[in-house]
Amino acid sequence: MTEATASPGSTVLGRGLGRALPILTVLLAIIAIWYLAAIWMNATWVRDQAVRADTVLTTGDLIRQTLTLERPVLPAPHQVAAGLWEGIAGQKITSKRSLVWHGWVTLSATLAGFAIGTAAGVLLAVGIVHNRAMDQSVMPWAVASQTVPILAIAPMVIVVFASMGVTGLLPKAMIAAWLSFFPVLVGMVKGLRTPDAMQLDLMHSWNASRVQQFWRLRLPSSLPYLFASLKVAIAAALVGTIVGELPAGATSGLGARLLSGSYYGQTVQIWAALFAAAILAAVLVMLIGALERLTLRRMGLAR
Amino acid sequence: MSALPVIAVWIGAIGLNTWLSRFDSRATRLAVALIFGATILILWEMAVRIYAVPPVILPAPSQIGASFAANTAILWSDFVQTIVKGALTGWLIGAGAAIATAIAIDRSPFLQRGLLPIGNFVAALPIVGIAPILVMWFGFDWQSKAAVVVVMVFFPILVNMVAGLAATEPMQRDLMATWAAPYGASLWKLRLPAAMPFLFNGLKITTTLALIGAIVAEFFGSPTKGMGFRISTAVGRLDLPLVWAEILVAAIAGSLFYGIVALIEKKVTFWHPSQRPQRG
Amino acid sequence: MTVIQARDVSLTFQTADGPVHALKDVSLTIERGDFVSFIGPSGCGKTTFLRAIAALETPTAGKLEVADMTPDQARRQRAYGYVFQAPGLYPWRTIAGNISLPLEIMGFARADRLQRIARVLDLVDLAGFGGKYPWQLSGGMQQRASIARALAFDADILLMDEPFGALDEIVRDRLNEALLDLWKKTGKTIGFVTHSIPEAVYLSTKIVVMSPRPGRITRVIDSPLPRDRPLEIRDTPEFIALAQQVRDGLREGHSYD
Amino acid sequence: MTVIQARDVSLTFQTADGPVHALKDVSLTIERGDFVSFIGPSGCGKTTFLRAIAALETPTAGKLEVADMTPDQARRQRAYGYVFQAPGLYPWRTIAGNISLPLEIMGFARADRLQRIARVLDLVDLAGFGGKYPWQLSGGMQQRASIARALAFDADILLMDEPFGALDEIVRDRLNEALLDLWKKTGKTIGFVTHSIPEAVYLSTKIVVMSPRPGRITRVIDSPLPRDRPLEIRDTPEFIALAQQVRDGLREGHSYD
Amino acid sequence: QELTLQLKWVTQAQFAGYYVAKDKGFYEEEGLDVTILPGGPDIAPTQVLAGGGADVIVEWMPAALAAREKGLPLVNIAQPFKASGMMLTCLKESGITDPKTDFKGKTLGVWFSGNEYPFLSWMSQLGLSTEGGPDGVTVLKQGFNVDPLLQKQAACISTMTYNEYGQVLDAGIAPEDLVTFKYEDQGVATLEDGLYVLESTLEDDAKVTDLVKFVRASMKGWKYAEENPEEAAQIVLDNDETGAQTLDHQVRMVTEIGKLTAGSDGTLDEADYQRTVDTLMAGGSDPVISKAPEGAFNHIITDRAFD
Ligand SMILES: Nc1ncnc2c1ncn2[C@@H]1O[C@H](COP(=O)(O)OP(=O)(O)OP(=O)(O)O)[C@@H](O)[C@H]1O
Ligand SMILES: Nc1ncnc2c1ncn2[C@@H]1O[C@H](COP(=O)(O)OP(=O)(O)OP(=O)(O)O)[C@@H](O)[C@H]1O
Ligand SMILES: Cc1ncc(C[n+]2csc(CCO)c2C)c(N)n1
Ligand SMILES: [Mg+2]
Ligand SMILES: [Mg+2]
Repeated sequence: MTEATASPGSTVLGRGLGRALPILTVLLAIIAIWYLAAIWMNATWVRDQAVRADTVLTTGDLIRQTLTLERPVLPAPHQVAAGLWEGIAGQKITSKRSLVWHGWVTLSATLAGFAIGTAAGVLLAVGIVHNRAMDQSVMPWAVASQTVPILAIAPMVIVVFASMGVTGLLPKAMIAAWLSFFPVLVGMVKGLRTPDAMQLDLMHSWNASRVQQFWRLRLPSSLPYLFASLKVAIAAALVGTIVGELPAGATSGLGARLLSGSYYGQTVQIWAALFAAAILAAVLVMLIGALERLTLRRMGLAR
Repeated sequence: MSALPVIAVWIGAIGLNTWLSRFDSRATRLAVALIFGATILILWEMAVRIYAVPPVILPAPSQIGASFAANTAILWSDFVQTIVKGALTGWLIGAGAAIATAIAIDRSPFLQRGLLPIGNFVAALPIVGIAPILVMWFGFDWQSKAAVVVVMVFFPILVNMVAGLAATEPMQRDLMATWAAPYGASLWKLRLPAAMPFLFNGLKITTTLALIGAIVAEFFGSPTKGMGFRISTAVGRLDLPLVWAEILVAAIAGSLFYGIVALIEKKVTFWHPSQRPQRG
Repeated sequence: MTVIQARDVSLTFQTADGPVHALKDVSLTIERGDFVSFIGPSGCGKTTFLRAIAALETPTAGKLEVADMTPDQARRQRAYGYVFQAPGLYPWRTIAGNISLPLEIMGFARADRLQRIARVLDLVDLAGFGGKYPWQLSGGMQQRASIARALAFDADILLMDEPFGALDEIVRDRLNEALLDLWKKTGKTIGFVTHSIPEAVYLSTKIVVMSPRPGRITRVIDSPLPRDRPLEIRDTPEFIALAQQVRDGLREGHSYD
Repeated sequence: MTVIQARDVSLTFQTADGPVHALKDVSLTIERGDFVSFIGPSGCGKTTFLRAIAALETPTAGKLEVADMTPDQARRQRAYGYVFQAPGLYPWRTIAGNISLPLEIMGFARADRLQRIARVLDLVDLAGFGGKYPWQLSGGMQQRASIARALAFDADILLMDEPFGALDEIVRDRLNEALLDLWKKTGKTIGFVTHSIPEAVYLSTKIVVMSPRPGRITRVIDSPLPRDRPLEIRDTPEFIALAQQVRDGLREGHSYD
Repeated sequence: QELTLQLKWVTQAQFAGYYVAKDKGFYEEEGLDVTILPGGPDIAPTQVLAGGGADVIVEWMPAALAAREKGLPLVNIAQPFKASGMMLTCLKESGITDPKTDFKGKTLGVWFSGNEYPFLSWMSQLGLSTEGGPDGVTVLKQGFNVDPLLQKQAACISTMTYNEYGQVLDAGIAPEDLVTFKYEDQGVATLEDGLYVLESTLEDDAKVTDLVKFVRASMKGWKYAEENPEEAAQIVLDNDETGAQTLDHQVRMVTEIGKLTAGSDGTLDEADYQRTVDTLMAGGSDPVISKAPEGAFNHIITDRAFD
């Protein structure tokens, strides 16, 4: 009952802390569990090595060694952090070992795919809302399209595009677009259909044309839904790009970095690339969130 | 010139569908969707033949169909391995864990505020990165595929379930308070039923995720069966019709899986406005 | 002069549970400058009738004429303004923006729009609130804004479907007074749906009592009250008698819902 | 015997725009068997006061006693039934299931539950509708079901927050009669919020007129009307005089919304 | 003249010859502009060739012959690798010493995607089922790295002498703790890393001329790499865009690769070819190729390149 009431005297700082404190707590708990897991999962290897080398381990040795392995089963958090730091700040950003460089390669394809996917999703949604034949034909197959394991056939997609002369950023972007158009389509169809009967009747009573109806009623009403979908779509586009990068000659991008880490058993590199990708996703989602707040506030839809 | 028949079929199908869609009955709706799908297949077949696309690039639907018919035994065992053992088990475990977690943290807004942002972050981890790690941890058989699926579906379901548990109207909660309902009663009789539409939203989204996760995880190590295994080895052997037959299985299984969950949703949330037969 | 003319209008909805006879053989004549209230229990077809006049529904039988045209022609000529029970303002537009919307759609020039907005805001006593967003206003103010919107393009006919249903009694009294005032000033023809007997009696020159299943008109009562009606008129014996007459009409066609 | 006793009760909400004084120094005594109506413009604290009695809000100052206990103790003892403006039925339960819900929570045995459900369904004239789902019923029927639900466990106090606000006048009349009947039969103490002057006057033994900013009681009017009240009592001079008194009270504390 | 080469695997010293030829300007000297496309686990070079994404591919012969039977007319035009680098690497603690007796009931890691054929014929020669069970072996589709051995998920895994074996050592397991079975020693070796084109390419004289130049320059690159392992490793490293390789590993790889290319001037040895075909045809119930291929190799290019 009192959830909505802010306690008196709460400052901006206090509120920020109130938001950060739970996250920090959970984060600390996760890191603690992570350390324990790292010790536990790496212990077998350390023990085996000790047996192979005929040495006896104290518990202290065991723990120290499990947290400093070069090829750990599970790297310790500080190892991943070091790997991330090394990848982001320890290199010139033009270096091939720089996560910033690889991140940029991934980002550019992600954005291209996101743009294509969003455009396709919006256009299809407009068609579906305005054309009954399209509604009945496209919608069921749009659902089916997402059950195609695109990730599994990404290599073939790349080859097919290459055979049509399309190479470089675009094939990756197409895979990203395939994954991101669906949430946009669903959200946008829902959004364009939100105006209730009364609002549509009002438009009708003013003898508004379909175009007027679209620009002045349907589109503005759909924006909250669109933004919610865009957040899902951009994360999906990132995943699509990374997957598309694996077979695209596996040369650059976070996906290539992930896989090459995997070929050479460089666990720390995998985890660093993984976190870089997740951070990138989080940043992108946050950016869209900010754009959403800005737009909706200007439209008076967010209070 | 050679594009003429393609265009003719295309326009014909559009015309037919536009006409059919006007009736808007159950049967015509189905027919429209089927005609659309069939048109795409026909166009595909025509394009492959007219432009003589090599089968190692894109096989024709007829070749895929033939391969499907010739390899039913393989397809079935792959289906069992990947979808039944990997995807389904993982999905059930992940969903169960997510629901249990949602209920567990339901009483603690503190935990919710802490866990959900981190959950969103984890959900953004690309599976291609997680899969090799989980294969390393859980072995190469279906257990590791199930683990990948658990990781993929856990947070979307958790987020939906937490939102669902919070989705009761204040008036409904106040009513419970006026009856001095204990926590258990208001959870069981109010919040869980009210959460169902949200839960099913999460369950539906994750059906396709589960399939994709199980298939892709097989690229990182698997026994000698499974859909991901078959796809990657068949590409190596240039047996593209078999690859597409597997994709077909995945698409059918995915649509069925989605359809079944949607059907259960209809039964469970019959009362929700979106499920009720339209009045008037 | 007859503005709205219904002859044996019937309207049947085909639903999953069979046909619903929302209107059955409804005949009614409304003259220019009339203030006509429609009253009746839920489901008796008040809304349906008003919507049919506005060409938002099409009668399945009978003849309906609005300003000597079919309702749809009248709609295209923008012959009427329509006010719904809920204000239905667009949250992303200011009050002025909301009033401007139909004007934009109808292609009024910018200067003309501004002038009209100012005039109707004044008319509904909302001058100075044009720049506010709907959610910054109380329910009563929102409803007045939505009336202003329907007035802005100066249609001769104003159709209102329970415009004050959601407001409290005091606010309602004020708005009733304001509406009467507006009607006297502009001489518009008004069709008004309500559930409240005092409201119907207080406002109307003609009260149409309807009854459901099938929806039909059971009584048309012409009001003997003068056009000038202070709120206190509601305590006069004429008023009470008229109200009783309406109540009796209602009882006749009413069964426990 | 005093059932509800408020002494200088104040209740302030802390909001982003500063404190809102929903109630300020409210004192009131309600005797067993009273039918008390709360009337006043929107925002005057009627709902807040009722919720405070039901321990759904906690006063920030003053003393509030319900059946000689704190409101929260009374709530735990299930001393009252509460009816909200909207029916608030759970859509996944049938009408009978909805009425059964509080009984299940309170641990009534199955046989007893069935019997009580049948009795209250009868009382609100819904016998035969127990197996229907809420959305299959009209608004009036839903509201009656929600009243039945509040009656099922036989609390001594019945608190109702604009229970008939959304219904049309005729249905409302019927339900008013039924409610009076029930009250006479059971001798319950009833707290009733309404916006309608005739409703308040028709039903109550005591009318509490409130005014906003800050929310406070401006008048407490004891009704001279007899307990037996046919609907026609509303045309008697006593009734009209009483209504006028309430209206005056309302005007006093009212400013244009 | 422009030419695109599709590699079988990621940029590493396995392909040192081509990178050296490009970096040292050997291609340029021949008037060629060669683009080298790295491969990866999911790339089937044969498919890329069929799709027109490349003019020449580096492929293993089993996969190439299998594709040929599938109707893609691949032709071997040169064979820089004389010997096979494939082997099974087992942990000594698994108790495997003799393939004939000890594989039963064990789990073995195998690469698929067209690389499984030699393994399958080996098992069929040993009379072992690959369907698991006490009398057969359990086959695990090995991923891209040596984890299954380190995690003891498999008793043996497939390794290349020049790459994965080194990774096992790098991981900290001493050679004494390992047992290896080279395919060469087991008599089931098949030819690896040959250069393949489509038959139609050979009908075009201009293309043939380009290919002659290409093979000549590539072999020059290989010989240079054999003689200058350090420099070759550095060149490979410079060309690796993932930035995941280490110099030490690449130097070792160049050295090991040198042992495989040593016996070849680029010309395919027909005896090696025949041995490969025999091995593949012996593939038990499900042989890779059902009949001896014809015209699967061609000496035109190498003859013109080296006379
Ligand atoms: N679009 C529709 N489809 C089917 N039936 C409808 C539709 N609109 C209205 N009805 C039915 O027609 C009848 C008349 O409805 P209408 O809305 O005109 O009543 P009303 O008098 O306005 O009622 P209320 O006072 O509740 O607004 C009702 O039985 C209603 O259920
Ligand atoms: N939870 C809350 N938080 C903040 N302010 C509130 C809250 N609940 C009510 N108020 C404010 O308290 C005042 C009294 O509200 P209350 O709901 O009691 O009025 P009311 O008399 O019931 O009005 P109505 O007739 O509109 O129902 C109002 O100004 C309202 O905005
Ligand atoms: C999925 C997959 N796994 C293994 C190989 C075999 N392979 C061919 S070349 C090469 C590089 C040696 O280090 C390797 C491992 C493959 N082609 N695809
Ligand atoms: Mg209506
Ligand atoms: Mg209230």
